[in-house]
Amino acid sequence: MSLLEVKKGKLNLKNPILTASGTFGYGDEFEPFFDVSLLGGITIKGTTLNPKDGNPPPRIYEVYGGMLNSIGLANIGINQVIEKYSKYFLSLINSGCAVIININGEKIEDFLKIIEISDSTGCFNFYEINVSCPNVKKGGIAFSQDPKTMGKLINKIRKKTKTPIIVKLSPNVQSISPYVKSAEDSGADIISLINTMKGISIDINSKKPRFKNIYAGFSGPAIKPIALYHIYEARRSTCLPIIGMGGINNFNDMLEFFAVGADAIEVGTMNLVNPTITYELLIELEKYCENNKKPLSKIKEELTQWMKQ
Amino acid sequence: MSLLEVKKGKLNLKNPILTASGTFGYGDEFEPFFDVSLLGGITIKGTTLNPKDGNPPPRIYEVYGGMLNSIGLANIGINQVIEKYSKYFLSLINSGCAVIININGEKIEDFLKIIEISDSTGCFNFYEINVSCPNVKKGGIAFSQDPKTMGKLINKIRKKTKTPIIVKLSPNVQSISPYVKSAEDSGADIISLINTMKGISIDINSKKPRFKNIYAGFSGPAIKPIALYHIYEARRSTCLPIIGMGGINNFNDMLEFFAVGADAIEVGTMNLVNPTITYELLIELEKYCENNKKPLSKIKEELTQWMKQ
Amino acid sequence: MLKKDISDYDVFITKNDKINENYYLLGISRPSGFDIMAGQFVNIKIEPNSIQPFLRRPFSVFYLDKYEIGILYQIKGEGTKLLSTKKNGTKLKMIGPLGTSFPLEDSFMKNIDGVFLIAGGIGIAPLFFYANRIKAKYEYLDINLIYGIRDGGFLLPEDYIKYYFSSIFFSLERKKVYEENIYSGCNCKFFEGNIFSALNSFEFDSLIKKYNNPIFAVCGPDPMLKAFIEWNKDKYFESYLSLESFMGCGFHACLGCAVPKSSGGYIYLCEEGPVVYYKDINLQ
Amino acid sequence: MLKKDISDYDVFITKNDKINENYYLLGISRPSGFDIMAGQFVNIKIEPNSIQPFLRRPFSVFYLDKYEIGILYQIKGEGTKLLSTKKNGTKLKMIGPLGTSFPLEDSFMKNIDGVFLIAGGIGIAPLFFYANRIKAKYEYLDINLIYGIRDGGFLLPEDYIKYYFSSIFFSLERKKVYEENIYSGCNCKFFEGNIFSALNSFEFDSLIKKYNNPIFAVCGPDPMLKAFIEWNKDKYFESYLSLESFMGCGFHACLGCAVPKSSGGYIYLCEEGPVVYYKDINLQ
Ligand SMILES: Cc1cc2nc3c(=O)[nH]c(=O)nc-3n(C[C@H](O)[C@H](O)[C@H](O)COP(=O)(O)OP(=O)(O)OC[C@H]3O[C@@H](n4cnc5c(N)ncnc54)[C@H](O)[C@@H]3O)c2cc1C
Ligand SMILES: Cc1cc2nc3c(=O)[nH]c(=O)nc-3n(C[C@H](O)[C@H](O)[C@H](O)COP(=O)(O)OP(=O)(O)OC[C@H]3O[C@@H](n4cnc5c(N)ncnc54)[C@H](O)[C@@H]3O)c2cc1C
Ligand SMILES: Cc1cc2nc3c(=O)[nH]c(=O)nc-3n(C[C@H](O)[C@H](O)[C@H](O)COP(=O)(O)O)c2cc1C
Ligand SMILES: Cc1cc2nc3c(=O)[nH]c(=O)nc-3n(C[C@H](O)[C@H](O)[C@H](O)COP(=O)(O)O)c2cc1C
Ligand code: FES
Ligand code: FES
Repeated sequence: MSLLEVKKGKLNLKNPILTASGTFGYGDEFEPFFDVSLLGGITIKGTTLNPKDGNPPPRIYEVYGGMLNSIGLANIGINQVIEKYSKYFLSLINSGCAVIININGEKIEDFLKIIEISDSTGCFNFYEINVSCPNVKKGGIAFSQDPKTMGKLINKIRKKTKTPIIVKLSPNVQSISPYVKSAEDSGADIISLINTMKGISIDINSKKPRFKNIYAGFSGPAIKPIALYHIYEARRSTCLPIIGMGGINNFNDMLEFFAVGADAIEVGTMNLVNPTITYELLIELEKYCENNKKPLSKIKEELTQWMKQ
Repeated sequence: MSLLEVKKGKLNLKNPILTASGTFGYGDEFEPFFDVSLLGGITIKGTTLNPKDGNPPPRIYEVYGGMLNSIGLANIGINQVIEKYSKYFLSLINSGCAVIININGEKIEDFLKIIEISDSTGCFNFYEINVSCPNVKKGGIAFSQDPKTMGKLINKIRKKTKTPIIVKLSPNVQSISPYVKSAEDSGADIISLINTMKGISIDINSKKPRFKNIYAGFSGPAIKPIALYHIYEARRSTCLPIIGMGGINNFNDMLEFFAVGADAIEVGTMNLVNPTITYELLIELEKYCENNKKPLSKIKEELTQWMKQ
Repeated sequence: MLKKDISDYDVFITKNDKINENYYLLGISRPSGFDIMAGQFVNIKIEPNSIQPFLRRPFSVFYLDKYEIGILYQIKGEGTKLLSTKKNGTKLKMIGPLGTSFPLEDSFMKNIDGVFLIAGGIGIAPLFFYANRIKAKYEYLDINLIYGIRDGGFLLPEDYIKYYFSSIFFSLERKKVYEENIYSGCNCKFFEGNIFSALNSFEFDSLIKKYNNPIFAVCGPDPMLKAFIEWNKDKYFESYLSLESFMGCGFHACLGCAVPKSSGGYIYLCEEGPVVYYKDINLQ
Repeated sequence: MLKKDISDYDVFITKNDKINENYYLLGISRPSGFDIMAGQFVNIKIEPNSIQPFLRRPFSVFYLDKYEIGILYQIKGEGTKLLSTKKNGTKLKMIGPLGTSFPLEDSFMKNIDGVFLIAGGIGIAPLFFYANRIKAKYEYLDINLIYGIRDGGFLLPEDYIKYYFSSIFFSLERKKVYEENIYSGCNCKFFEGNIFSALNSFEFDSLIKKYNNPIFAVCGPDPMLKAFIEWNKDKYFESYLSLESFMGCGFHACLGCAVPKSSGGYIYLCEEGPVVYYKDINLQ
């Protein structure tokens, strides 16, 4: 197990394989498929202070190499999350599987209240601050329109809690670097990226956009090269731990993320298509380290060597 | 023929089907496959003042739903272009097929000189100013880092020539709107987008990026939802004609581009995979208009109706 | 909370036959221990090693044999077109059993004195399986089928259909006379138009009067379901509808399959559906 | 400027046989009017209706029959793996003929008194076709083959190989004794190691001395080509190399297939290659 350990700053994980918010429910949906507690961690569905119905259907559309979603942060609200799942989360944590809550709000106060509630339960190892959901008009995304506004939010959160803060960044930017720096300067412990790309699909028969919101969030294997690009840029901007994601579909993909400087990875959309993918990646990674007789840390070092030249 | 005509501002085309720069050579490479002069127009390979060798190999890599390229604006330079191809271009123009030169430079003067030479030959109907190539360190892309610098370039070009100016924009931005507005304010006649997305791929065996430049330009069907998003945003920012592109692979794709407000479209990467695709789209579009007993203008009107609601 | 019987099975195609102008009958190897109820569905990855088509495709079960799962499907788009080209032995991935089923508990069924299945096109698939399951347990129960199809090109072979039904009302949008003669062994009536040409007929009226506590199970395209709800507004027949929606996962992980609830908010069709009680949802 | 003979052909598979542990022999229907020279290639869309695999795949021609184009290939990645599963009758799209060919003009050939083909692995494909074309026109010419392969699992069936060659030098990286006995009818020698175990041998030395104006045609992996150029540095044998590179289009539209020129800048391998004169390029 310690072959796969991740230890960097506040990022302590038994292995680097996590799940991405919104694509893994609350974890228990995957228990029929494999023992979720084997993972390095799970990120739960984006959570708001009050329950949220989410967007009207359709919410999903398939495109080349991926999908568009317009879920709109549908969720049962922080209180119900804790009521329903805290026991399950604590059992995961007991097995060394980190539980990350993805936090969303319209106002700074929303974030702070969720954090207050979360802090009091102790059933989350990390708070992932989502400032990058493209599917709600108000809220999160507003904080990612400029680095300063985002910094203010993170700063307030930092003052409120000692729990490690992950800031989840949007790829819909000219350069990720100012956002990374602002997150770091405001006290973030970890950077995660990328959230979905903004995308549109038109239904030619109805002559209307497929989604009522017009645009939606684009994810899946198709966006991998873009994710790698942003993560590489983020890596060059900070020494904070980075959790990388965006289209991971197989073992090689995962190594590519390590090679641009990700310290851990999340699988998103592919969980929906292949619910055992994270488990398969874990087994493969274990074998790979054993066959190469090297801990993951060494393998990452080799993969990132090119950046130091 | 007039069923398919495009007439909007300075964009006059016998039909809306064009080819994207860098994916159609100088046009003649496709003559073995079909009669190129049937198209609404062709855009030739990005051209610089002096010949340019381009980037070292590899220059191409296949990814899910598309490819990465790092051609690096390899081209024979404006003088040789004219020497070798002006006759061919004039024959296309005589058949009503527009010839668009994609112009690149490191300094404003480079652009102006190319335009001076081009103006003197009369073998181009439009000048497409490429401020968005991600594959050269100096040059074009610098002009797309902020709207003002770009505006200055377009303004100088505008003063130099009466030939209609197309400004080709990059999708690697937080919002396309300020670029569209700056282009318009500086005297551009037409907007074209999107150029390639920035992307990275890592070779896990060599533990190095696939491309010497590290990042490359991502194109093909995978990027279509992103292209549609940017074109929609551009449409809401200007009344100028828009030439849309990004992943067009079939007839429905093309209609989607019209539905977000493109007045004409370009096919890029798919020319490489299916060299007759533009011809096939043309035939299908003709049939579609005939079957629906409507000119293209009417069809576009219906497809964009949703935007007016 | 755990649904331990759901799994992602490695299966293979045991048959893939075109059975009329529009429908295919797919046989899939039944994994040992796999069971499924009428109305539930499976979520199939048609090309396990490719990212195209990307998502899985949901299908109801048409029949369940000892060694085979039967699926009736029509070509809709890219995925089903590809599926129709697959040969025996082709490997698929199949998640199931998923979702809700049509009612079949003793406590419920003992109060019922008749069943009306209302199928629009391919909607016959889960209803056929439901008929099979009802007959297996409650042989005495009358099952009547109202079956709307475009034309004779959608008719199922007679031996698929004749065993279970006390009577069948066919609505054909484009009726041709010869079609009346296709089924010999059953108590069939033929109407021209959509299913309401049957449901509003004199013959249906006299049939329905025979039952005190009939239930309706309905499956078909959205417009038909909406029209059925409208039709049922002043009749209050106890009805169970099988709906469709785009699905990201099929096992409640993505919240992609939202359908508006009548009480506001949404149900998630992969878990609280596809079979829903008619009063619970609000088709828009 | 126009290359009117290039076209995008609709073709189908006429055979797809595994002929040893590592190679497949693909037969493609030869379109009427289609011709191709030794060394030229075709660019094949393996799955015409899918975007995966995305780009076409370039292949040299192995033989050309009246009704069939033969291609010898090995599984490299996703595309060739998929290709190996395709059955007779499968439709493909094929652009060709593309690129340059090995020399075969009378003016050139009349000055030649011997040909040396140097193949590494699958590099045998275009060289075999070249041998065929030479023999058809210049039967008197000696053709000698130096063929480097990993082990016996790469040997072609004897009848593919025995007709054209005056002598064959096999270099096997992992030689097993029995392999020497595989080819009965030919003048074969077996060496252990890479091709230079043959090229630097006493036997090769005495053979090459028999010719005044031999030419070399070389095809194999990049490291082999580089080593060959190195080997040839003080020998100056007239050599033609068939190279590989990633290709976006295959017909000079994308400038993706750059290979460094010895005089600086790049040649584009789909047009100025794949067969190049050894002095013209600068393999790095
Ligand atoms: C619970 C359930 C049970 C079903 N049972 C059957 C059945 O027994 N037989 C049958 O023929 N069909 C059934 N369908 C519909 C079937 O899933 C679609 O026809 C199929 O997904 C279309 O895929 P495609 O690639 O051919 O079409 P495309 O239009 O190319 O598919 C594109 C995307 O849209 C989705 N999609 C398209 N149509 C539908 C639809 N009607 N419902 C849900 N998603 C859709 C696809 O899954 C895919 O993600 C069922 C659907 C659901 C939700
Ligand atoms: C002119 C020419 C002639 C060739 N002739 C033959 C032949 O006769 N027999 C044979 O087996 N192979 C031949 N090859 C190599 C063959 O094209 C590759 O093995 C094949 O493209 C690999 O595809 P893949 O999907 O299996 O591999 P992947 O590695 O999955 O392919 C990914 C991408 O890389 C490209 N690629 C990978 N390897 C090569 C390569 N060596 N050369 C060019 N592009 C590559 C693919 O085309 C594709 O775009 C030739 C290549 C060229 C350029
Ligand atoms: C259906 C769906 C729902 C998502 N919901 C959230 C969310 O609630 N919060 C969040 O931060 N990201 C959300 N995401 C984004 C993913 O967590 C991830 O950042 C993105 O999909 C890229 O990774 P992938 O390509 O592996 O899916 C969602 C993605 C999908 C597909
Ligand atoms: C091989 C290649 C070369 C390109 N060269 C240029 C270029 O020289 N100038 C330019 O403006 N765009 C260039 N592009 C971008 C295309 O013109 C187009 O904007 C982009 O590829 C998106 O369209 P597509 O997805 O249809 O290819 C190039 C694209 C490719 C794939
Ligand atoms: S399909 Fe994913 S939640 Fe229902
Ligand atoms: S492969 Fe496109 S130019 Fe050679």
